[in-house]
Amino acid sequence: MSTASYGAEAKPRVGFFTDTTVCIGCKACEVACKEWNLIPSGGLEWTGESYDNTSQLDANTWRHVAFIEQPKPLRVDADGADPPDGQPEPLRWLMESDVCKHCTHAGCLDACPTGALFRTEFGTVVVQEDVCNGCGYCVPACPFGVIDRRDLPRSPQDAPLALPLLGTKEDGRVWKCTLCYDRLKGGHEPACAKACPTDSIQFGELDELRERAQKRLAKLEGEGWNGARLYGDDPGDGVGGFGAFFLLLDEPEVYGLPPDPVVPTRHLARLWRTTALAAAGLLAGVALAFAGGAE
Amino acid sequence: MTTASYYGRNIVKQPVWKSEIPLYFWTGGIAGASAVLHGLARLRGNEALAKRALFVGAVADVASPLLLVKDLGRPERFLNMFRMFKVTSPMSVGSWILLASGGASSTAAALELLGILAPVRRAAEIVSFAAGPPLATYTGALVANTSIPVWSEARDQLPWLFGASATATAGAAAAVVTPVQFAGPARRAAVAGAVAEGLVMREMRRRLGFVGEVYDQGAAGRHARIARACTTLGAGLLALAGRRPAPAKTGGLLMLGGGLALRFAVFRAGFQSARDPRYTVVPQKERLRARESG
Amino acid sequence: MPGLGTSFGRGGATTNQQDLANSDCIVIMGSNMAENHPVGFQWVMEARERGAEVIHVDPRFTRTSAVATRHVGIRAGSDIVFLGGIVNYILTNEKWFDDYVRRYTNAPVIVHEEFVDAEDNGGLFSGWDSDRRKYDVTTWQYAGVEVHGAAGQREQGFKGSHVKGHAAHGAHGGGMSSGNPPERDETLQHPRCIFQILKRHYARYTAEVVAETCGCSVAEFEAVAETLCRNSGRDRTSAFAYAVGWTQHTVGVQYIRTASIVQLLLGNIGRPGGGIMALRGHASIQGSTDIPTLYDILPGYLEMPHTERYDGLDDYIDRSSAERGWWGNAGSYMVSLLKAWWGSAATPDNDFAFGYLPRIDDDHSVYWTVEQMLAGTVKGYIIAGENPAVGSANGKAQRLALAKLDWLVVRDLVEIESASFWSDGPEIESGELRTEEIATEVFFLPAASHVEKEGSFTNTQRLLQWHFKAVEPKEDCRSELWFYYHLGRKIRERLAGSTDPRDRPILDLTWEYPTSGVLQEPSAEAVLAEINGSDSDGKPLGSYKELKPDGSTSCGCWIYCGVYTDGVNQAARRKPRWEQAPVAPEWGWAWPANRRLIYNRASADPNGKPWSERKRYVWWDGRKKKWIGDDVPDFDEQKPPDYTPDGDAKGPDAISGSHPFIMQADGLGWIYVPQGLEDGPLPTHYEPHESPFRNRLYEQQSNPARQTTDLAEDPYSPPGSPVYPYVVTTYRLTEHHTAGGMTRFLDYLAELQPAMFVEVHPGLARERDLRHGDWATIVSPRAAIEARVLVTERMRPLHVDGRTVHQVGLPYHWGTRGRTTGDAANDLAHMALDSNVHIQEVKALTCDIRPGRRPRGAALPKFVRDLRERAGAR
Amino acid sequence: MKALPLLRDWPLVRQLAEGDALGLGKAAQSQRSKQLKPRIATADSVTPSICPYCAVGCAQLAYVKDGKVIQIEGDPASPISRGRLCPKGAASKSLHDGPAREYAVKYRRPYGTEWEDLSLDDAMDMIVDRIVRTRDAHWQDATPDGNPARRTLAIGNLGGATLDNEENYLMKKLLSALGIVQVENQARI
Repeated sequence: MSTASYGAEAKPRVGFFTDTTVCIGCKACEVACKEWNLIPSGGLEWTGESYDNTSQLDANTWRHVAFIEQPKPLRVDADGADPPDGQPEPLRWLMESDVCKHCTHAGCLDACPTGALFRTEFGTVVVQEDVCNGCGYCVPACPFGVIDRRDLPRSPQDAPLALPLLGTKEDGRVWKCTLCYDRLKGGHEPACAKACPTDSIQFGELDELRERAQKRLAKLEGEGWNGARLYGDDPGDGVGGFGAFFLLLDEPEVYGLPPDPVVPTRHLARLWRTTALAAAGLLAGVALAFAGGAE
Repeated sequence: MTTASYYGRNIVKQPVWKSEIPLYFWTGGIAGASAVLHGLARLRGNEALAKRALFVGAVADVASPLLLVKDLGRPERFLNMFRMFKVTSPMSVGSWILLASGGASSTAAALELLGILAPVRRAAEIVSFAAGPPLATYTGALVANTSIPVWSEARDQLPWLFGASATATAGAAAAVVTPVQFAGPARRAAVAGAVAEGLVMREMRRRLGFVGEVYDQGAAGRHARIARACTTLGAGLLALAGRRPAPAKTGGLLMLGGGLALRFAVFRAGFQSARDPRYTVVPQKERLRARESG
Repeated sequence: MPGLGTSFGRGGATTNQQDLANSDCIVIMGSNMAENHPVGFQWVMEARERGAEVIHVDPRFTRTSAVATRHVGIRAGSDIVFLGGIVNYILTNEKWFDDYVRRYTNAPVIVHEEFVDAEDNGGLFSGWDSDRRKYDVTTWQYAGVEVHGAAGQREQGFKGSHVKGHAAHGAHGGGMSSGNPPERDETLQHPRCIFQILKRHYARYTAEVVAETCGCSVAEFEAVAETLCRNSGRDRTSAFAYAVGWTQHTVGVQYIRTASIVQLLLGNIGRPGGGIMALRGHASIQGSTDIPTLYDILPGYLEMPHTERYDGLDDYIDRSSAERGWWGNAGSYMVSLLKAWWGSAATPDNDFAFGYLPRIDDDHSVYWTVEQMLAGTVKGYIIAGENPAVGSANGKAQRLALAKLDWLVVRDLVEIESASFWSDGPEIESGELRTEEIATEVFFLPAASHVEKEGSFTNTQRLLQWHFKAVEPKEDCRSELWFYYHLGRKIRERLAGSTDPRDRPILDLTWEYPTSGVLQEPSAEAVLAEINGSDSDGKPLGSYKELKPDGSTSCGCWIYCGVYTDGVNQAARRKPRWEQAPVAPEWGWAWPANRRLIYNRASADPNGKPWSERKRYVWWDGRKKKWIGDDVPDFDEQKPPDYTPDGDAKGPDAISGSHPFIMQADGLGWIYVPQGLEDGPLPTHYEPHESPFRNRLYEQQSNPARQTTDLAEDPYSPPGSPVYPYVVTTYRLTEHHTAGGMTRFLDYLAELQPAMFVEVHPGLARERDLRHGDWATIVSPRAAIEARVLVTERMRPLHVDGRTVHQVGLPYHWGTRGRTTGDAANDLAHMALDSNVHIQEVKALTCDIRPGRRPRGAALPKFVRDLRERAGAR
Repeated sequence: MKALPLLRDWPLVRQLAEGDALGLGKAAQSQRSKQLKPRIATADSVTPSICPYCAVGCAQLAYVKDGKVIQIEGDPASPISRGRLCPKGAASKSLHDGPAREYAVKYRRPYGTEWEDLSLDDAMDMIVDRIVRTRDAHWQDATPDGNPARRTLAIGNLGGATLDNEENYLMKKLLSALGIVQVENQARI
């Protein structure tokens, strides 16, 4: 990833460090995000999945708080035993506010054919609603299943379609967290980070956040937090490190996150080679068909 | 196999594409391979075959963009496809290829019909000939360049699979519309394509391991079985009785159906593969374990 | 807030939310702070990050438990046993803060020789009158203190109070009757000294009894007690945080009292990182007690005059002021209030219009009012910003009562259930009410939102904060300020010229407030100025110390005097936190006198030195000859630590220089409360009004002084009834607010908790065949409601009296209207009340739970009735 | 000549011209994105407020444009909330302008089955009537046993916890002067 193309306009790369060990699952981030970005409300489906009724990140949910109830102790002492003092069977309730990872190498960004998705001067990945034509290629390209197409009935005041015959009745564009691009441009922190009551969502310059996260992890390990780990802080990972990374208390998949995400385009060169070979193969194959005579 | 997940919810999203897309994979394949068939036929003086391949390709080429635009969330913005050229995006590259191929083949076909501007037509034919093979194969790269396990893990086979199927269906199409005495190369191409397709498919399934099991399940399984049956039967007919019009037509049509079913099999497999978090988690965990163990 | 009021002198949180960050241990009990006060909870997390212990003692494992360092599950309604166990632990293990206890509390005081403790009397204190179900508190008094009025006349509670210092409401400092100072034993050895009585009273609250009654393990309990003691003392302080999980019980006030005793014994009051944080659920619930929308008090906790007492103002003042302590000036507060209300019409000759005040003689609380509605004696009702049809206990009784009214005015932002009960209430569906047979005339008036009006909220830490008007309210929307002002104006116009004496008070009322704009909105700031008070020249006063009993000053609420100092709206101050010290004295204005952490004299030792460097806050500066520190001293600034009043000193002068609790007549923290409470001087465990268990500590099952109704609409389940075998507790979720009027109608909040649900443990689910995600019916003697089943390990079963008891958890936000609708949990609740504050017991009831949806139509009341009859519930 | 600037605006051209060959960065940026500004930067005024939900007392800032509230968020200056809000506080703009908000007086006559329209003035006058009438009809100068009472027990008022101190003050003052004692609050503590 690079903001090089911005030259002097380039800003230090910013992002989120979401520390789940202080998350109280209040969902202020979800609401603050929707209020600021004027996102349509989701459905009213009660899932029974602990206190989570938004279920996942999608076109209308750019912050999602996951709730996991586990028969595990929150902390363990040195020899890994449960805390003493006759606590009943261990129980912990993990909460995590998920968000777009603003990857260093972003599958959605690479896949986008129109340039609707782009790398901003802040190093974040943003969809331009005035450009996106809803081809949907970014949706399966994202290793985290973040970006999604919004399917909403068009309202009367929407601009008439240029090609009514081919027109759809839906918004039809893709949406995801913009890391509040407009707020950043105005020097304000993203709505979710600003609202977060316990500072579980921390916004800042990525380098500084990564240092802070390392210190935090060391402290938690010292305090015996069970399963504390950083997720997405490593620039060497399959997406070149996340712009929005996390401190988790269990395996990523427990939170619905991929354990080893890789940006699809990491294999692109090889893929293009294969495609070229296949094309050549096709040519050769048909040529052979003529070898047996032209008629 | 039980793996941890978040209430069994999918990690990667299922595509939002509808059936226009597999349909396009099919038409695009036919268009691309037909251009090649047409070009070589021209070179070898098989005018009957050349003409027909040209028209088949042109029709497929014209149908393709319509299908793609139809599937857009904002069709009125289809021109944004040409806002940039992005090598990182098979869809961007593909759009330009399709533009070239479609433009060229339809021009060539039109001039062929009118019988005018031979030099221009020839130039157009060359362009469409050149654009044909990539058009027929890039769609494999398109689906492989995603996070859908059953697609991305097959990145070494999908372009071949689509190329082979393109050859098979283009050959079949030509075999259907061309008098049998001129359709030899088309039949041979079709049969060769079918054989290749079968081999690639087997290889792909072998490489995919348990991730590939979706090709035996649900809609993907059904389409895969239909594809195999139709293609095998059709190819058989063409190979053994292709010199007689009726079997030739039947075989060709069967193979066209088989090719279409194959695209739907691959397409549906992607959805099923995305839906179950196991296909995302297990391979990634194995990858991690492998890395840790050195 | 009698719990805090009688113990320390003021009915407000002793500390502020930010100060929790200075705690070494925070015990959250009777509160789900992380869910219901998320932003305040940031300070608890800050403390945890600094290494503090965060202990959550609660029937449920909540979002608070999830981030606490320890959660202990106890049975709803057993908190006094747990806290009493801690008192016992402190005393038997000699963990109390000796200097603090001896010098700052009434532990050494000797009690009346006829006092009989509940320990020796089956759970009843001496003075119980079983006919009137009330206590005669004569024998609770200090020895050597002459009791005012004959014992026979001495009554508390519904019949108002003879007891000095507003003991009836007890929301603040206890007074002390005239006579000799009480006898003391500084060695704490005298058998009748409070310290010894305390020891005996809690001797039976052993760890084993706690475990068996509360359902936790002995180890869990001892870990909490040990942690709390380890983090209290000279160098360390611990804080308690509670909310309605403590107050909403028939013995609620005594829950808070028990915590007060613990905090006094450990020396945690008046010190940074210590105290008791009362967490309120509404923007201005503290304010609506200070400037009361309560029947029995006037602004500033002055007592409402009573029909059977007070010949005149002097008598009222004599009876309601204490001779020692700040209540000695009650006369100045009362006269200044009367001047604020009746201005020039209030003269020395007419008792400053004291006679204009209406008088009370009974419980006139909200639940009593509902009973009167059902009886048909209350004809008209105005509801402003509340939703009793969903939010009050026994929703059916509430709605049936509304249906008996002649007229009803409802003011709210949206059409709440209390306004629409006649068209879509549950009783319409069940056929118990028919729309065309309901005579009630209903006026729905749309209210103004918080950004459409200006005014002050008093938050949970006694802090007044001003909110400004951003935009004009649309169409018919108006503020309550507009409504009550113009209502008064129109009534005065209507009655103008009346010669009927009953109309004098309204016609003589000072009711001239400047209005502005097309809407003629009255000036909130002008009202604030009147509340603050002014001298005879109309100059704003700076402090309640300036108030006079001669009519030369006026003041609408003496404890708020100073909020308009120098004519400047102090509540509107918003000096950024980064421009001032952590205590932030220039942000808003806190009563009293902008003190942020009250009783802070106690942060220094008797000689005025900080107990420790680590916990220094306010101390005596020998050179400057005054108290200084991080906060406004909650003490006479010039009074040296060694000051000792002479025998006949009165008012504030009678408080010694080493007695920090200046609102108390004796300046001491009250471990034992001789007067001011209806149900005992020491907290004692009683089972909830409805409980599956017998009281294992005393033969007295429930709080003897609790209030109950005789309403047919309010039947009760007998103790231990097998028909209602489960404990049910109600609560809030972060995503919603109280009765839902402010959240259920909002898309962004409704989608986060889109359905009424019931939380049960897998064990209970097996026992009752409940399936996760399906429906369940929860039934009490009053009602049956349905909810989606959420099976979770977080609802831990408890082992009580050798058997397993399951608790059923119900959020109470839902009603028949809004984006998300559902049955109202409060329909299940009864109207048995705490006798001190008449608050409902919705935190511990009994119920049964069954799979499937509830019956519809007429089958519903029949279903409820059949079970009730089987249980023999009246 | 007009075509040239257009050509220069074509991202494909900028891709090559501006050294963003992959077209992932600046070349892809649209004019709209380039000129994007936060909504609050366009506000005519910013009004300090306090959250109306619980009693934590979080400070809010209400951004106003053309007489409309366009955003409500936390005020970082507050020593209590430090600019943070819970989901309810974060939704308080929806509380203010949500679709369920009522703007007109509604009247239900005795035994009525529907709401009817009523002007605010008429409503106020009718309420005045009801209060005065009920008060007169159920007035007590003294209790049955002759003690002073000076009250009516036939009218009650419920509310306060969610209101401003000034509003509660006028409420208590007015109703006390009218002799109404049941001035009560559902959430008693």
